[in-house]
Amino acid sequence: MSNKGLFGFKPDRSNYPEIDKDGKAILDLSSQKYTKLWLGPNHPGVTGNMAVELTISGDEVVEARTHVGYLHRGFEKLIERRLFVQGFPTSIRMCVAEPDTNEYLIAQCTEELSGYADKVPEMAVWLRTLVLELARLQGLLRGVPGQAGTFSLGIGVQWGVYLRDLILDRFEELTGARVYHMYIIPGGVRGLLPAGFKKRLEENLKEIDDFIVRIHQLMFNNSVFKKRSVGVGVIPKEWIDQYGIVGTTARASGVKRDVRKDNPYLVYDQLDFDPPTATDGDIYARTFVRWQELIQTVDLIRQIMAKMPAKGDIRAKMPNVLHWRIPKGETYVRLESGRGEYGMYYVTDGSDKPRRINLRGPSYTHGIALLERMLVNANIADVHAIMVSLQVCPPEIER
Amino acid sequence: MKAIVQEITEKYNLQNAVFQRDNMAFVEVEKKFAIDLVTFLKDYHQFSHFVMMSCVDWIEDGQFQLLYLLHNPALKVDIGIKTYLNRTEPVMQSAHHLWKQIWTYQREIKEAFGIDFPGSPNVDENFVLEGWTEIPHMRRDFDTAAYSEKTYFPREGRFTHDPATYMREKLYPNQPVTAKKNTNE
Amino acid sequence: MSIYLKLGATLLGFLIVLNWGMLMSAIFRKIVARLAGRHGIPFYQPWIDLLKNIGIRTTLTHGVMFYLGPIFRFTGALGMFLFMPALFGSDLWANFSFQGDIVLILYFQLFGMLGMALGAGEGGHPHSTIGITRGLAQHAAIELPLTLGIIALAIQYQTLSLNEIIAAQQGGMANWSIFTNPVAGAAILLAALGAMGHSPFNLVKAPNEIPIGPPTEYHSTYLGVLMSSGAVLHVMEAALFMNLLFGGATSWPEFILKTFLIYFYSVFVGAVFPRFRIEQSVVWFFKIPLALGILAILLISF
Amino acid sequence: MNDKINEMLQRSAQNANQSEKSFIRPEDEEREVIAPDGSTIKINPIYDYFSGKKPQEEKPLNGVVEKFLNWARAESIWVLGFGTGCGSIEIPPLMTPRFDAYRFGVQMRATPRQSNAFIISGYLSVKTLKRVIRSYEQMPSPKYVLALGSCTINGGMYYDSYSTINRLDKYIPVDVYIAGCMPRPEALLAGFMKLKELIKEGKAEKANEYARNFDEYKANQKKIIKDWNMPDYNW
Repeated sequence: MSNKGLFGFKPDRSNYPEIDKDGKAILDLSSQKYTKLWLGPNHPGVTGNMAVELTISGDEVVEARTHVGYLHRGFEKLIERRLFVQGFPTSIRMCVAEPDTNEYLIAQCTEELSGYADKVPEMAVWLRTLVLELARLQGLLRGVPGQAGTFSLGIGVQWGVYLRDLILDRFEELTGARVYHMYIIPGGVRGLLPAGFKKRLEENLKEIDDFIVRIHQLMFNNSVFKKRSVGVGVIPKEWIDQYGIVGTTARASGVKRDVRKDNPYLVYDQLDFDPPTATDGDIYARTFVRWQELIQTVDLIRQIMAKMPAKGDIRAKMPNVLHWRIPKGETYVRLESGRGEYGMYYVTDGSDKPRRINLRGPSYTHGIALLERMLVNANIADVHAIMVSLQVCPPEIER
Repeated sequence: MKAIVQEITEKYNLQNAVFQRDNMAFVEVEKKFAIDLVTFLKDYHQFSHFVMMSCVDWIEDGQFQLLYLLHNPALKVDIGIKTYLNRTEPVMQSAHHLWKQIWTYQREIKEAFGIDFPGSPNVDENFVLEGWTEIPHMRRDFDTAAYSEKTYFPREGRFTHDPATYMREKLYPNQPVTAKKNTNE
Repeated sequence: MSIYLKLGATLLGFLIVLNWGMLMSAIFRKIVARLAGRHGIPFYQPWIDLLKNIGIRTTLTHGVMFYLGPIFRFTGALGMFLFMPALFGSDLWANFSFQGDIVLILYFQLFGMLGMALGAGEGGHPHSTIGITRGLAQHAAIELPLTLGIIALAIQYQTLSLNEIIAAQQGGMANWSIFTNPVAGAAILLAALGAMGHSPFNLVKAPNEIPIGPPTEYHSTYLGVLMSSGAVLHVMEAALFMNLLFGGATSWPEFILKTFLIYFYSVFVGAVFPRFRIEQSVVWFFKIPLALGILAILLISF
Repeated sequence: MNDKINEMLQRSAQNANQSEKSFIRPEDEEREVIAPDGSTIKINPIYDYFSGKKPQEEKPLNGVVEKFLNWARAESIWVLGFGTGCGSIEIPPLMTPRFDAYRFGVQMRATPRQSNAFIISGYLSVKTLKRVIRSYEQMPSPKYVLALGSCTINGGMYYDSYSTINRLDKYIPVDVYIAGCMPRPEALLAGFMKLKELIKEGKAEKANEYARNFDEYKANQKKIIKDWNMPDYNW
């Protein structure tokens, strides 16, 4: 609770609820001291189709359990019975918030295991980087003002979603699709930049520059927003390794984790950037880090557009995809999505279908173990804010 | 990286250490030493970031393969520790005490493959499915297409082409069928 | 003047206020939409929504109190209207204002809320119950500075009749209470932010965590009654502050202009602020507005 | 190797037949309880929770009145804010400056009691279907269902998935299908226009159809939803 001082009050919950000898809270529901409250799946306050089961005492949460599986489609099973190239359009639907990350992962995994990783042409690598950064940009345009949206400051969300639509227009121009692009394919990418793309993208980026300034005035100087977010949902630095926290969430707690810097992939080693960090680890810090990352992403897109070669091959010569067999092997490929480290474990057994793929999304740890821990002693009013600040995306938890 | 793999190879008598990339290795370890090795790497070599835990069903060998993937943020290297379980009675030592998110993975693997992790919190609860009566759904011998056909009222008139045959018929109707082998091999 | 003429005028006035309240809620949503860069709903949307709600075929009930909740709410709105002098100087539109009507109006303001609490409580949904707890807690915090400010004005003008308070403010803007007693005015206007129920004080029906709040279970005609009483309540609260602080209104256009401005003062504050948590909003009301209210009483008494 | 797999397949099929387990918790079982006044009453919680009782058909009113109400219903569509699948990513663009469905009287509501339209935004896993049915049954009549994406029509690319249903219209009646994977916001707007047309013509009476064919729908639902338990509450 952020308000202390003359009128501030902080309830003493150190012995409440009582803890038994195993360190678990004693929650006797029949005592009428506690109430069960279900948030979700039909609830505007959860990030997508998942449920949080809260045991509350007054306005405070004493125990939280997450329930997932409402979006389970069994991708990992379905891809096991599809050809490598058939599995590709299926797999990108695993996370709807930033679908291009899935495209890159599965393309990179198949290329690496079949020995084509070095044969992807340079132009294609640049285009892949561009697409991934555009995907991050559209995710952040929804996510940064979305944090204020959890406190019912809806204007920023409306502006952000509008600008996201503009970026989706550029995607449509480049790839022909709005949300699911299927642009990065094994061996390269599907197309070159259309004529005039650069100019139109630059126009959109200018609008986004303006938006970044406006959103700063709207959110980060807003007294009520500060009151709601400073000191709420704190992640101490020690938790980062214990809970496997990654991405902006880890960076906001002062641990600099960014796959783009740590294990550079694509052309990130040729780009000039420094992932933003903060030390507080509360909702405000996380939102601020993401806002800075928004600036950085716009800058990265400009750098990519400037440094990208004008033309070149966009696809390596690949074997016939209908008869493509990949020798037995396994690999793990990771990238930095807008939410954090996003990786895929890919096993092949020499047949024409993958043996096993397993996606590791940041929400898998953020949305279950960490969320359950963070919601304890939170106010019900902050549950939604904490979930959004962890960027929990249920489809990547249950696939 | 090489030195670490060398050290654990000698210490745990490992076979088949594979360097997939310069900064990523996969090692195989006996089932009873797997958690020991994970703990050793965590405590002595700062592999403090637990990336993921996964399971592969090698039904033809009658084995499940468990994978613990660890990351060292300082050296920026990964080690994947693989271990094999018997497919008929899959039980594995729980590692939930090492990292706080592992119980989630164990709960999922319990549901998806039926591997038991005694002592892991909530391991018996449903993770993604509700009211599931078939065998664990990620096992290779569970046929999802047949189950779906049997259960979910497929719409009449929907059919699937085999892409290779379909393309040959559409694009090269007059060409004789020559069994062209995979160019990759 | 015959009582029938008076009753007819009151009914007509109520219809004017009801429709003006619906239009105001449409304009409110239009303005929020325009701030967001949208076109927004058509201005006649609230009437269609009302019709639609009345046309819903299924009507479920959870018990007698569930029925009575919206009726209490409507009674509260109607009561506020009946005892509020809508137009100053007009016998026809002064409604049933009399000595001491401020007390009744304040009572009716709370009356609808309490009725709603009973009705929604019988709905049995936890979101309703949480919403009610929050709403009543916040209302207690709002009432304190509001009542203190009003008492300060009552002491200043030595009357509890709204009509006399308005009469005392006639003759130019300089006579308005907001200028003659700015401290009480500030206390009342800050409390007004909460009374209007817009962000940052709308945690009662926060859609992000307890969707819709108290009316969670209300649907069809119940919801229609709630919607129309909400429209009347908004106008009447604006009219209360207009009468107390801004010299009342002598004609319908003036009434509409002044209530519009007072209402949209709270809308614009709400558009750019997120909402407080309940204990934060209670603490907020107990800080500045309450201090101002006490100061107003002290200034006026000594 | 294939023989081995086939053998295992057969064995698993046998196992599945044997293990018809019951998912009903003891407190939800049909039983007799003694009421506070001493009388014995029969209760069946699952039946009550999931409205095992057949809903009543509610006939439209006569002529002009119904036409007028239908016009009002068409111009004021309140959509339940339940994002059941990945199509829900296109709902924010629909409600924001670019497409702004508010212009057409489409608004989001957070509670099923106040909503008339249900957007099934894509694939439905069995676990979600249970919640969808419950929400659908809570909505007051007349109610409309818009089904998004090819996954609700024939399963789409999840036609062989063990977790998602193939045809939505076997479980709840659907008014408008919007094809695509995923449908664009323009397509959604077109779907809403189509729905308005249907309502104005008086053809959107699917709630009554659900009541009429209730037994059939329930049988289909019961075929795939085996665990009918409610989440536990204590209030």
